[in-house]
Amino acid sequence: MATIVAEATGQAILHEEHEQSFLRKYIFSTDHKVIAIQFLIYTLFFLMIGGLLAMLMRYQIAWPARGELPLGGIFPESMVASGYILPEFYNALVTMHGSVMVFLAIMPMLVGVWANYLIPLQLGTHDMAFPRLNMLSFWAMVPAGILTLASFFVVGGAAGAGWTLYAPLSARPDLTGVGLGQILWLAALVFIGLSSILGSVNYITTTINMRAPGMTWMRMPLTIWSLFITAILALLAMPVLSAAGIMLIFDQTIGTSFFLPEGGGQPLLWQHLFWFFGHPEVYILILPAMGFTSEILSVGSRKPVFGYKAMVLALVSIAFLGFIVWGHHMFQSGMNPMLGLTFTVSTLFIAVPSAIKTFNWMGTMWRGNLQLHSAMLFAIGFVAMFAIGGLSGVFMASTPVDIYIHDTYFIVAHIHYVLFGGSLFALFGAIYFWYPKMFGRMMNETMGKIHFWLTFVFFNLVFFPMHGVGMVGMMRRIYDSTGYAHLQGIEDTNAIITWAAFGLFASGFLFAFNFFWSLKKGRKAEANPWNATTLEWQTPSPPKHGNWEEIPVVYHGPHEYSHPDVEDKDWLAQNERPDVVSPAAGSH
Amino acid sequence: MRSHFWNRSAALLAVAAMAACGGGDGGSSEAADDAGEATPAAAAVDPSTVGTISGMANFGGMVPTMEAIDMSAEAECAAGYGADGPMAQSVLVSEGGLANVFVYLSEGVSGAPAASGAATLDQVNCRYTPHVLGVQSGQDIEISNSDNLLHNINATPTENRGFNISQPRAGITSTQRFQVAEVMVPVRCDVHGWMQAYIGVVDHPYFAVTGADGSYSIANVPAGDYTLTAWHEEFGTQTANVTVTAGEMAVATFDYNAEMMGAEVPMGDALVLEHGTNRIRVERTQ
Amino acid sequence: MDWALPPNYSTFGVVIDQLFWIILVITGIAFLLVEGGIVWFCIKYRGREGARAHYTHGSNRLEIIWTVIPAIIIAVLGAYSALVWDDIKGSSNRPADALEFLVVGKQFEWNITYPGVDETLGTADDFTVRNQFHFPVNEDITILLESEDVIHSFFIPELRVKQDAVPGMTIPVWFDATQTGNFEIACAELCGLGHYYMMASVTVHSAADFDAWQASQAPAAAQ
Amino acid sequence: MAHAATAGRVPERGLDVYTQKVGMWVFLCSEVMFFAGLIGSYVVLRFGAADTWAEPGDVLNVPVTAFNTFLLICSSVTMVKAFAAAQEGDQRGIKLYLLLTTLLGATFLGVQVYEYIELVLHKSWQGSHGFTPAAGLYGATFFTMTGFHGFHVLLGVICLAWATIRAWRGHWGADNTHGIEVLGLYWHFVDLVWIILFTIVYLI
Amino acid sequence: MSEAGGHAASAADDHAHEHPKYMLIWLYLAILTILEVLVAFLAIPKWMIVVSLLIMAVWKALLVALYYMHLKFEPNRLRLVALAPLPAVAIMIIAIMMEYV
Repeated sequence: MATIVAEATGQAILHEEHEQSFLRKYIFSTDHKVIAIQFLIYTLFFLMIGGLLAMLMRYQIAWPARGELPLGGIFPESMVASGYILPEFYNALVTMHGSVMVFLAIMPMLVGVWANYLIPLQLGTHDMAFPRLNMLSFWAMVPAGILTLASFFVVGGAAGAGWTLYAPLSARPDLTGVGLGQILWLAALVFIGLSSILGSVNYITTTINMRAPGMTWMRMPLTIWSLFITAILALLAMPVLSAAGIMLIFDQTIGTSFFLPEGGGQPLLWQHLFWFFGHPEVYILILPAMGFTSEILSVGSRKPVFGYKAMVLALVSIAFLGFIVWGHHMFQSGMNPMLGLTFTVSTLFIAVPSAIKTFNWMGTMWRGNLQLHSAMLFAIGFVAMFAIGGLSGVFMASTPVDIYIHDTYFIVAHIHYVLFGGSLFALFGAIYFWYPKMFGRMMNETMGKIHFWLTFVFFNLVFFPMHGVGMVGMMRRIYDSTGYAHLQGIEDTNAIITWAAFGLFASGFLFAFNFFWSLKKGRKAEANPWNATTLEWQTPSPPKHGNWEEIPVVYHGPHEYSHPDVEDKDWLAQNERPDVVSPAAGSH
Repeated sequence: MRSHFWNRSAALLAVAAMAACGGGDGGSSEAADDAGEATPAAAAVDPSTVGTISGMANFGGMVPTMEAIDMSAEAECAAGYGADGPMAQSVLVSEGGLANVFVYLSEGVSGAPAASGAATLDQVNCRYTPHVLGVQSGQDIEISNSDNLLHNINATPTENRGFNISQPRAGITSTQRFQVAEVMVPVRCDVHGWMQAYIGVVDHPYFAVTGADGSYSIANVPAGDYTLTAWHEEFGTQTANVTVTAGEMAVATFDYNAEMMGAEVPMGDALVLEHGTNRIRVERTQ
Repeated sequence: MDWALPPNYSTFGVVIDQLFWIILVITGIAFLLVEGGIVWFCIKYRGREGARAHYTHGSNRLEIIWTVIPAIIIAVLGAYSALVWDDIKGSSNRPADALEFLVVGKQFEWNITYPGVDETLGTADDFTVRNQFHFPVNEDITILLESEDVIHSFFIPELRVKQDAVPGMTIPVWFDATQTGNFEIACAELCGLGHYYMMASVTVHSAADFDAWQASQAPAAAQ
Repeated sequence: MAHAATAGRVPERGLDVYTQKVGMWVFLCSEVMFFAGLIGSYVVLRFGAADTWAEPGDVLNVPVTAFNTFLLICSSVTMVKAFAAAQEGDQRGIKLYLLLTTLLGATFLGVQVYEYIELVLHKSWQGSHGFTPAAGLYGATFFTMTGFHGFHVLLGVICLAWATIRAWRGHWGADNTHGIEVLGLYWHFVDLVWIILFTIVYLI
Repeated sequence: MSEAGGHAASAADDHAHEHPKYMLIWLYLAILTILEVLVAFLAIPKWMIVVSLLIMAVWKALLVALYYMHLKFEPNRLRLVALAPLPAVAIMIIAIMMEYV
């Protein structure tokens, strides 16, 4: 019965296409593909904003005594005075760089863009389970973005208590001079939570109940697996952040004292709630990237994913472990040391599934026929950079070492290797890879390769030295390190990092140029430019409203490349009928 | 203790309202315009209708000894003081006169010229100069830093909107304003626990702060009967009635002695100086 | 451009540094293995006309190998880390007769209260000094860490000591310096606009020098 | 294995229930976590400062709230009755029970508003006049938890009112019960949360 | 993968079961509520009150979930979804409470 409804909806959707107004088609659209593109534009914009904040920050770190901020005059006196970035503005930069990147750029780009775009297409359904909720999940992000941008221009400036919003600093305006800015950011966070929960409900329901016939759990592309697991994490973690955020807003505004010790509240409670959300959030930010990488590596290597089941198991166990390791962010926080012991062990064990995944990616490349196009380069870059990020994580998982490196630049290096070298590399890869499906044109390969190499080199120049700076002992979120005796001698490193960061930011514009230039001038893409097997490539580029004339039937696993029984080509689409190709090919 | 909930809500609304009305008024660009408008009003004083109030804050008896301030961690500041080193400034007596008494007309003023010019608050050798400052509501306060190190300026009024800004290097300035009369607004630097200043905000220009010798003078006061209030950070407030006659000088004197130490001092948030540590602890009141 | 841990001056620092280098070696090997493998594969298996990839869905034996080996390494590392951690922070290992100091963080100062000549806190001869931490070498030191306003983090890089100071809590931290020297306390947790400026000097004295310094502070304490 | 699928294009086996119901259950999972965050904080804060809590009945009005709890339980039974009526195509039953549920929900809200007003205006707590969210952790947790529950009831009442209007238009019937069932799931969940809240906030 | 077949039949039909005894459950809930209020004011040790109240609360919650929310009559797969967040809830509360151990 449900099927009939689905089919009927599909027909209705196909019909609707011709009758929609511009507003319904492009602005308040319920088509998952349009919503994904809206998310893409939105997140690319905030990626740029986040990068810009980082550039200002890097200028200050490299030349704390120089002042003379280029274009410093355009900032109000409360941000930049006499060419000097003021410490309160620096704190706002630190805070909002982290917040914007995590909540408004990377997370919605991973989930909002790709879960929306890929889940119905790769599962073979007409649209999401709840298209109108889907639309709402985008439009809930809009006020979040507006509130965030507005918070810079209110009295007292934007939030300055770090993206982790540790109370009481975030709860008492008299201690920071930031009042409204903090509240606006928390309100934005509540909207983001709403968007994320609505999205997750959709992704989970669609994945569970609307897979095309034959699309069994073990035939789902790893992208879908990772997005599905991610949605579960978001579903269970985001509401806790919303609850905590609302309590923090109450502390700020109506005189409660949940996190204020002078009223009996507990600052550590905030940290527990935040990191109970925060650690799953870390996996929300990396799991989809792992999925894209698996997908692109498999297509680019012309090989099935090595150890598909192990990959799925690793995903599931990472997600599960993700809920029992949050305390490792709090080893030095005054938390009961006994809890520290438990969290050390659970944290270290996350290294195991991560190692499994890395080795399986290498296994996928092994004896492959590597097509080193831009998307593939970024996917390989992801594996290489994620390995570094994962390995540096072992240092901080070991509690005694964490005593020293906690809250130093070592942590900053680690998080950026995972979030930039990891998530963002995979995201660039995903954009190069699925761009032809989204817009019907290929992105320019030459520019793509230049973009990759610039990004790769500058990225490592920026973040690898940070390990060293962290070893020396440079604390995070330090406005001026030159006053400390133990930090003498790292000024040159900091200057190099900053120059490289400028380069990294600039190379982002090459990508942006390629992105928009290719919309008009890119080579026309056929339906399946990469000779890929998953369902989204078996429909026109870009797919019509409703995706399919008729729901496809799935006969094979997701990554059947170079199958020995298929001779005329090296791939076997998931919906190719086995009797048409070869009887043996359908066995897996 | 937590019942300031409604106050804070009101403050929040006020902040929100200010923000809604174009907020962000920390910028100095508007300051010049305000000063320009204010000047004609100040110039319009007719000498034939105004008089002067002047007098002394006298201190009798044993002068309490001021504690030494440990500035050793800020060599640059400590170098600015003589052999005795820096001392606390809460009671400064010179030849029987008590400095830093804020004297202002608290009753009887009807109508006043708008604020003109800017008051200045400088930070020199890890101290506020002046220690006690009077301003008119709405008047620009130009805060500047003469030390080449970090100071933050944390004003914690109860009626006005507070601010907490920093000036990491010498030469950085910031212009702030208080819109509502409030005696006194405490100002502190969180980096240097001993740094404390007080800003008296009144609705008119008839106020003064006693100088090192304890004398003060308020000029251009329209003829009439007034109540004069004197505020001191350790000795609380005293009042006196004065009658100002055009073209003449009225005299009002305030007497202080060591026994008055610890009197109730009207203030926004009560500041408790922990003796021996040079630390100021803010007690959130109401 | 000297990327190294600062010289170590404390007993705990020895094990922490040792653990750091052990992990660096292990992860270094893994790093070379992975990155080397990736580069090698990229060169060896780069796409050629007419080439065809090897069709495989994986190998259970390999999966088990690269699950078990990291798991064993991790388990050993975890057990060792847990032991060291308990040694350093476990409340049962707090030295009984340590010299105690009270350290209170506030925006943006460290105020250190000394126990005075009677070596106990909470007595009349206690005295408080701003931003100066003096203590004797080769003696168990316990600080009681508090905060007045927001969360700060007490960090002395050379002693490998770091602990957040949380308002509303008193957190004991103990260490033992092995050499005399001059260092700094840094604040490692964002605590507001003066965070970067929240530093205090640390002086590790010989026992005699410490007594002398304490005596020189006594007049101030008498007030 | 490619058999059954080809003919009817039946999606892969999911949870064996219709999509809207899956969606509501998934959404309720996130609601569980939201209230777990609030209740968890409450438990922890109360353990940390047990002496700042009043004995049950000292500040909060237990009889009135017990009556309110009873109202919510009644609204749950009318809700399932509405669903049962829909399954049987009993139009009169659908209208009657949906209307009753809406009214009971609205009454619950009314009583809660009355309770809040009484607390804020007429109770004194720890020396200060009025029991407000600023009245210590007790007041803060009380108003936050019951407030958010009340907010959920409000949303439920709005949806119920809308469903009732549709009932009068003959929207529901034996062939159209999903909406009522899904709304019912939400409504029972709100009831369930209240059962927990009533116990831990008012009685313990 | 063999799950693909034969699931059309398993699509739960709304009429698959008789209506549970809704009024009986309602009576249960009402009585338990009254009992709860009575127990709360009994002159017995606090811990006994707390334990018995919690048991009754969970009992009531289960009644609502099983009968009114039909979990008793739903397929196991759906019950799994309903139970999914509970481990997370337990872990969160237990771990935070360990601060007091």
